Amino acid sequence: MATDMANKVYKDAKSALDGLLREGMTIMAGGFGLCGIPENLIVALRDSGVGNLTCISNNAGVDDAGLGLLLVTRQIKRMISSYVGENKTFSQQFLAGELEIEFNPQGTLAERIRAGGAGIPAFFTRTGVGTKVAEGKEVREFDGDKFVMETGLVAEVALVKAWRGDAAGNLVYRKSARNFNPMMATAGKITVAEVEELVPVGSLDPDHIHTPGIYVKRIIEGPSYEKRIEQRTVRKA
Amino acid sequence: MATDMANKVYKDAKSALDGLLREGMTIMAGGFGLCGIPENLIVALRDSGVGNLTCISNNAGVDDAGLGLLLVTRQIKRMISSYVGENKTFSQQFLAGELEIEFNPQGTLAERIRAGGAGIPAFFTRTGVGTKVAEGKEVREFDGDKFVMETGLVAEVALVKAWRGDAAGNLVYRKSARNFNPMMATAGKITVAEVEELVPVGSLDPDHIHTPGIYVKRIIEGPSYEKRIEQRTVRKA
Amino acid sequence: MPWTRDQIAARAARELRDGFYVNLGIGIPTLVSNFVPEGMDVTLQSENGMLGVGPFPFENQVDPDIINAGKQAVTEAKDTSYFSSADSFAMIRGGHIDLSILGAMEVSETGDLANWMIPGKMVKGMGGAMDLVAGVKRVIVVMEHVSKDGASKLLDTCSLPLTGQRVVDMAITELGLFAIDKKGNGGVTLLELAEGVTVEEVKAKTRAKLTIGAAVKVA
Amino acid sequence: MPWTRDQIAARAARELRDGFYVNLGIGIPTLVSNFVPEGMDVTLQSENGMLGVGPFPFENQVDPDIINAGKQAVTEAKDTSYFSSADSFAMIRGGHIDLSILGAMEVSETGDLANWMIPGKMVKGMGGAMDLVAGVKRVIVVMEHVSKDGASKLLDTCSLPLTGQRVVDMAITELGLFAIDKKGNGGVTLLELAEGVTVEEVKAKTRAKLTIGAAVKVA
Repeated sequence: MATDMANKVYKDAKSALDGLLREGMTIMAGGFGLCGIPENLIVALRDSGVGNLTCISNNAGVDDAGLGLLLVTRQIKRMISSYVGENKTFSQQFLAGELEIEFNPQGTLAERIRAGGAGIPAFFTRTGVGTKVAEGKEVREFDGDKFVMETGLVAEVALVKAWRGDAAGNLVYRKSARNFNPMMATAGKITVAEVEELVPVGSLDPDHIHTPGIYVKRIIEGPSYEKRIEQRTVRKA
Repeated sequence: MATDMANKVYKDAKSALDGLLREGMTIMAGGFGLCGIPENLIVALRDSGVGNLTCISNNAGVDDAGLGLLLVTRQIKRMISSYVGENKTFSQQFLAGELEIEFNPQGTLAERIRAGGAGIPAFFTRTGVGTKVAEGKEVREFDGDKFVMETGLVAEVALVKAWRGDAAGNLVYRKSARNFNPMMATAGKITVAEVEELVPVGSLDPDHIHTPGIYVKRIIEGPSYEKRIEQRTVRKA
Repeated sequence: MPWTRDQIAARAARELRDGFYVNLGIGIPTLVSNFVPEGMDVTLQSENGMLGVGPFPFENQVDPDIINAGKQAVTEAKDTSYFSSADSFAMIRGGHIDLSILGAMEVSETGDLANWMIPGKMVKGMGGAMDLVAGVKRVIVVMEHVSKDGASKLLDTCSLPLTGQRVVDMAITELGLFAIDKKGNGGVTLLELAEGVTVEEVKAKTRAKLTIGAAVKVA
Repeated sequence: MPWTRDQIAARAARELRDGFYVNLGIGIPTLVSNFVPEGMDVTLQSENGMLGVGPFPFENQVDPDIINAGKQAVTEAKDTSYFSSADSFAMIRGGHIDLSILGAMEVSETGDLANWMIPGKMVKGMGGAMDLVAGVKRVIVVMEHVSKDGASKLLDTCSLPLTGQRVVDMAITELGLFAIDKKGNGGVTLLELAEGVTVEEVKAKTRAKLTIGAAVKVA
């Protein structure tokens, strides 16, 4: 696959996924709740109709947004997540036995993805010791404390969302929309990024780039962003 | 120890180390070669006269700069580094049996420090499998490949250097002077930072901060920086 | 009168110290931020990747890219920084957060905590709770003393699947404040009693090895 | 005439591909950047924490905060980014770099590499070499074929302590270009011969299981 700069930019989400999808594959999708999710790429993934997916994502979206869109169409077979409480479709399919879920503590999930991208097959964490999470896993003592061994996670395709990006694949995230996107960008065999604004190469300050271009194989500028807020908590003026 | 903002700012390197030093302690010092080293804090450490130190630093400075200053005064008993080739004092003391050295592959050293700061007591890496580095360490197969187990590293005090910082301890590094500083900032029980410019709280863009203030307990603005270049490689105009 | 939710939060806020970095869970814990003493410097962390969390925004300040771990719109503090969730949990797991205040379904006398699943019911997931209780220096639980069906939530042993083992240092309920011996043989010590609540009521509603602290007046 | 250092570097440069991310070691490997074909997009990585390394600076461009892993002053490319050394080696260890070109003291027919220590001599440390050879997708060694005392550096087994086991894919020396079977039973295949060098000379100077590639004209 060509990875030179000119070829990283695709015209839309559909073309950016072209040739990458297959039944039963594993896909990572960035975002925390609906914040920082790859909105346009998820819609294109839904429209592709590819099914039996394993999705690695902290949450499962809501019924009509985010990965929830793929639940409605029953394209997801299995989720690896930390919290899926916002999604009713999820509950229904799970209780009907149509959907598998592997819950990971959020920090363990984040670190597993970071490890996957960093060539670390396994690491030890104190999170989950003495709980269901540690069942069937190696538990080992270091300096008198117990730690559970967790493994790295990778995906065939990672879908991430950034604020700004350039044709070299450099990405800058905005505020708390960063969340899981940077690690997932490193853990996809192929990482596809969507950005709110595609800027000329050279206009991003090298000290401000959060994801170096090496991790991004394809990039699009999304035509629009809903950026829905799940809990619109406001103060009275 | 008070960690509120006002109390994080110290007037100079000497006062910033006051009460933190003791014989035989373990200290991390940021920098790669002479790039991004905590120049002023190292001088203050030298002037303190504290000895029998274990120093974790990628390099050992040169004879008259960086950690080399502490070698000349024989304050260092042991180094954990990846490359010390630039320092003649080091060679002499090592060959005379006066100095211990534990060599780590550079990436393993970087990751061990990151792990130490992140509460990860051990991780697996393919670096060093089949070499002296793996001797005496657990080697395990994952997916048919061999990996060696390495442990996290922490220090009683970490000395780091950034470009800009604020009274809350937020740090921004400049260009390749970032190197080992961010991980070391997380792996010191007490982290002391020096910056070229102390800026007002609120003037650093929250998306550009490399080290969140939580990691920095004390901060000073260095009076001056030599920033010596080891290999002044230039092109003819 | 047992403590109200606000009184529980206010009491928890008295455990804050100047310079603390604190992570607050959803529900009563969130209320704690309303009771930070004037002039005290407390920095809130949100595990999705934000240090320096400000109050809810005014309507014209709402920014969909600024949310806390409860997916609520929030604002920035004066010294805010953002980072990835991996870096956020490195901060949590690495022991850099001074205090976590969170809710619970059950707490045991050895500090075991259960707050994420009820077998047979739909499980939403543990989110960041397991990482927080395992990594943060001190854990305070704020909760109602008994469940809706009247069962004590302060127990000798948790009946629900655990979030963490030997992790809770203190519990604050509408009846009072309890220190928990998470390192030794276990045991719950009543240190403060809510105004108008009797030791007998606490004893009746607690299913754990209970000691009455010396400073508590036995009515 | 055996290849010069520049010719070795130029030959190594022909292994570059459009879009490659490459890490170059010190010495002959550094010269490879002078031979990147016009119009080819190759991005250089420096393991201290820089992606997009430009050429040496002009005198008025020297910036002490912009150095490569050889501690040499360098410049930025148009798409440069900086990151910590932990993130840099995550990039390397995670298999994201396409190619590493580096020097060697010894290379074995199974791809073992020794380039960091000579027992009994002062050891400077391995720096990032072990991480690079273990993590990068493809490793090319450029080196002199024999040592100063005339011993072959292309061997059946390395005599020096290893930098990595079964890591080298190709070796380029002044005598020619050699593919190395690092995955199977081992063996070195001469694929290209430097102008004027004979197969006999290669055979005489190589202490490894050597095959002469079909395309090599036996003079």
